[in-house]
Amino acid sequence: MNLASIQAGDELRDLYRELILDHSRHPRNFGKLDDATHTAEGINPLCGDKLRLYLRVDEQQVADARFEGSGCAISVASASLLTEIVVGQPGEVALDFARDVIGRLTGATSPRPPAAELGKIQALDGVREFPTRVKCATLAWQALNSALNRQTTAATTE
Amino acid sequence: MNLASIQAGDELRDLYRELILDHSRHPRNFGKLDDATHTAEGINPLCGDKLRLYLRVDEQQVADARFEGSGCAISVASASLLTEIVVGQPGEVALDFARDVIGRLTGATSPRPPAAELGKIQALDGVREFPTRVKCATLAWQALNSALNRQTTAATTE
Amino acid sequence: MTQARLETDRHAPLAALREDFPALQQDIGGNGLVYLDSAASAQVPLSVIEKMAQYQSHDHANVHRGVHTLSHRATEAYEGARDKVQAFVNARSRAEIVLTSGTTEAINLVAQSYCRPLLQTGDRILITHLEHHSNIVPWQLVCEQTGAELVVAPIDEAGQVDMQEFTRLLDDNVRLVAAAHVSNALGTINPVRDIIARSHALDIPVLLDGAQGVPHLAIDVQELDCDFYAFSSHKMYGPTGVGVLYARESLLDSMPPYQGGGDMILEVTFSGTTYNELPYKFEAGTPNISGVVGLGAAVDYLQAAGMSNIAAHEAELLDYMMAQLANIDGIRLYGTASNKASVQSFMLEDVHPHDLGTILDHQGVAVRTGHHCAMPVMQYYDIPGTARASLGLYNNTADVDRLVTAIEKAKQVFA
Amino acid sequence: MTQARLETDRHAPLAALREDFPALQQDIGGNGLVYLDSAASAQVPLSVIEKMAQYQSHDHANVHRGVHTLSHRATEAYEGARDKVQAFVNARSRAEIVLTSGTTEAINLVAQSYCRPLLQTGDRILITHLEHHSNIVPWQLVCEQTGAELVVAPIDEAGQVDMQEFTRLLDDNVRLVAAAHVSNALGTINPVRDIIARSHALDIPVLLDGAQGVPHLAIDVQELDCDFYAFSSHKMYGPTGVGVLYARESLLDSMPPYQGGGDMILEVTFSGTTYNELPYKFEAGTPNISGVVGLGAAVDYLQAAGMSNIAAHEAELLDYMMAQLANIDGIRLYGTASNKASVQSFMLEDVHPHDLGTILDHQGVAVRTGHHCAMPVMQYYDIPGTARASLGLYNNTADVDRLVTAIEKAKQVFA
Ligand SMILES: Cc1ncc(COP(=O)(O)O)c(C=O)c1O
Ligand SMILES: Cc1ncc(COP(=O)(O)O)c(C=O)c1O
Repeated sequence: MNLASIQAGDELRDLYRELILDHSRHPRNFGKLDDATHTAEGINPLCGDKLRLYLRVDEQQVADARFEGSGCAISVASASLLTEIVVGQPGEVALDFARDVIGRLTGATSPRPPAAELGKIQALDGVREFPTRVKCATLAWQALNSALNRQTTAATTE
Repeated sequence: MNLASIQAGDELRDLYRELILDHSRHPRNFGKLDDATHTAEGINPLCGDKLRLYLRVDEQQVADARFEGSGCAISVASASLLTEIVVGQPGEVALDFARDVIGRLTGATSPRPPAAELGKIQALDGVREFPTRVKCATLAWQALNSALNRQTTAATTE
Repeated sequence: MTQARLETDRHAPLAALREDFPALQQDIGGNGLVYLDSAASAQVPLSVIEKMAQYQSHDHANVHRGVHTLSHRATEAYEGARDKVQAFVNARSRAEIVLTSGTTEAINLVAQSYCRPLLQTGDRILITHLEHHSNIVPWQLVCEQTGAELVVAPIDEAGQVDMQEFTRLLDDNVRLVAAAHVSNALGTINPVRDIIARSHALDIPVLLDGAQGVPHLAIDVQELDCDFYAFSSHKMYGPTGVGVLYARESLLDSMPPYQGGGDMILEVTFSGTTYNELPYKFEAGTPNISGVVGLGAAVDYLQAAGMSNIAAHEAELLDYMMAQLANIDGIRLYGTASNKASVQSFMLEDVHPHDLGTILDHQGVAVRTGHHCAMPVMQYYDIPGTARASLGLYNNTADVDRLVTAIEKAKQVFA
Repeated sequence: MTQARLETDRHAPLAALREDFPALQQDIGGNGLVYLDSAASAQVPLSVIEKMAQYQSHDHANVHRGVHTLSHRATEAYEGARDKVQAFVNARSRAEIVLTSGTTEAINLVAQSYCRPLLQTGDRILITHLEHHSNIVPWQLVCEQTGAELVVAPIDEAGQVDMQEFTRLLDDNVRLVAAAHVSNALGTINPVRDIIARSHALDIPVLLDGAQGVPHLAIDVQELDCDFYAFSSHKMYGPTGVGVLYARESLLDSMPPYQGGGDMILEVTFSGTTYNELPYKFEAGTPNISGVVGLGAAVDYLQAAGMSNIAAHEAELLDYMMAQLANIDGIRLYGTASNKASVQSFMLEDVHPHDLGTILDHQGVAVRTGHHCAMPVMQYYDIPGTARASLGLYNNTADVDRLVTAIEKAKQVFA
């Protein structure tokens, strides 16, 4: 049995970076937003991740963002990062961000350096080596997309 | 392509002996028996053979036997032979015949020479080389068994 | 196959594919096997057999619910096959491709999930007289369950649906039309575009039983404009135990699930259950993963061969076979429609089809005999059954010649 | 496997069987695969893979309706597998072995064909809280269709059915009891003899979901005295797409067919249809012939290994695994019933099961994570899911040791 690769500082560390662990343990903007104007649920039926994203959009601008629910470290950290990133952005820009992040993580678009406001999202890049986990990382961003498009159904990542 | 074995005087001739072809073309005792005391249907769902056997049993003796229906040469010839063989036999003996013939054709019992009254049945021996056709040859005999045991359901050979 | 035989065949590139089918390389009773029973089930090319074995040897795990590597590989293989099927029949989206255990289950699914909640006394289902039992009995069952009525468009002597009568029967009480694309007993290609156009004019959806369509014709469900299309993997050179229901997404959306179980749900609680999105809502339980992987490989195989090549080859060979059979004294052909595919049913005077089948088999020629699960067709012609020779992409004129020789031998035996 | 590893294993003769499974001979991410996900789907031995390939290469044709040689061989292979299954579970007759596409279809068949015609408002179906979705949703569907009610016997912290509550709920309104033989999420072996005895005392039939029973315990349906027993080929080292419904002949006789189609009929006319005899009445359409042949080979394999050997080996290994896992700091075990088979669910403090699954997979250890299609169990413990290690006949103590090492690594990553 070759345990060498198990010991190596490795893709696992790259997936579970400090920033990700921190956000998953101490999610920012966690909880319900009572005066939300937009909301959507993200469900990953494969692993049971289930998040609800709340947004308050004022004059086309995301004025506040929160989420609740439960999920793995990746999906919670991704949602937490999302809430930090989108607040203050015009709705249109937030939608662009959703598209960029989903493209980046699924490998659909090349991983060029993201917009400055999206910089932190590079912490999730490690997920590209873990195809089964990409859906966790994109879940909240799918929900963002649904919420801003006022789709009422739950977003699923399957 | 080797057509040698096709030309050979062969198992086919053994299956379709003169006696079988004759009985299939000119089935004996074909038709309904209006004063039947026992009757049973034999169905071979695999090929569509469908026969109804009629018996008149008088004082424990098979006084008359007829059959109707349609089927392949083997099943018709077998039914025709059956009607010739069982008439005049005590019911018990007819049941023994059914068991003997079925055993003989399915290979369940060794093909020792049959009872004298059953002699003609050796004409069906060729069927032993054609496993898909054994059911055709035994169909009428299954029906005989059902009729004498007064089973009301159709006998099937599947 | 020898070079000599290759050259006698008019589609040499296709004829070479015969080598890909291990089962066709064997002798039966001392003669090379001539397989003329593809309408019952086609032989399987080595690439399909190997793909399934490789999946089972290397990539197998349960799909959809695992993060580990094998589960991921299995899911990719399974869902990848769905994508292949989608492209093959040109469905709009993968949500429209429901994987079933066969044509039969696909049709039962439509009967129970689409029709049963809808049907009331006075409603009708319209089928044709040339249907396979799998496109009759599910409708009989649901009619019995709901009080609806099954009505049947008649056929003519050639084995063609009487479109005048069909049109007369097609009225506002009809809730669904279900018709074979191609008849397995007679080979008739139904006028499906006409059937669909007339039905849609009255807003009546149409199910096509494509079990005999997909192996022989290039299928484009959008161009056909059908509402449901059902077919089986094992008739198109894939494994048994797999089939496909194509259905319009809007119809699937409106239908309750057929079976309950794992994978078809989003959330289960004892107070209520939320169903999964399409197509998963209709795929309860662990699917036939290795079988679906095999179906994907069969689609690859067919696309490499080219459906239009296959159709052209088989059409030409069917013409040849019909002509050769018609030449035999004492033979009667059943199924002489002007538009046909793959299949020829026949009877030899005085010889029961079952006896004929045995005699042909003894010479290495495999044909199907009996009612071909289409008893109403046999009742129409008032015969117990037929012998049926059906063609696959691997057959050639030499096969037909062997069939003819074998029939002549049968005539001698019964002379 | 090296000789050294063989010797660490306490059932050397069984341990050697590991070599029979090609999938287990591979590396995942540089480490030998440790497959601890057999409860989701077992790996397939070479003998099964080869038997299926050989069938497809040499003997395939459609079953039941042909006189030609291949059709005969296929029918013998298919029906021969049924006989093997009959002997394996000791059914009284082959008529009691209905071949389905899996456990899920088998349970849906009972819900629709046995229960649906019978159930009325006020009637009840009694299940337990530890069931798999496949033994919940079919009953929810049929209850919705009929107005009957689904009632659920609760479980305790160890994951055992509360038999006192079960008995209280078991009254004259219950039309069927449906319970897992072995829980796939918790490993609990239900007290099925007790469940059956109490139910039969009130003349209530019992369905056992044996998906996790058959692979791990010697099953004798006559001795169990259950009325229905459902199981899946792919959990018992056979292929996907095949399952079995054992049912008492008298029950099957009284039930209408489930699906309509080819093979399940004796005679079809448009004025009415006569169904075929058992078990064919319940097998509509072309069956999964190659899959059933594979199931037959899996039965052969299990019988050669010996079900009591397998049960003993796995029981010992499960004890070892539970003890090793319990030693890990910060772990919590779910499913600690006194009578268990094969499965251990667990959570590592602060680590979501999905993350844990990824980290184990990265080290070549395949476990399942999530709700295991038993969401009500997760709701009971108020957790999103678990990681689950499940054992097959091929696992050994070295596998368990690798699992433990991998969990320690996960703790480091999350430290
Ligand atoms: C206990 C139990 N019941 C039912 C099932 C359903 O079996 P299948 O998915 O093979 O139909 C499973 C496995 O998934 C199971 O573990
Ligand atoms: C026209 C037609 N429809 C339906 C079926 C049923 O297909 P399956 O038996 O694969 O479910 C068949 C083949 O048997 C067929 O030829």
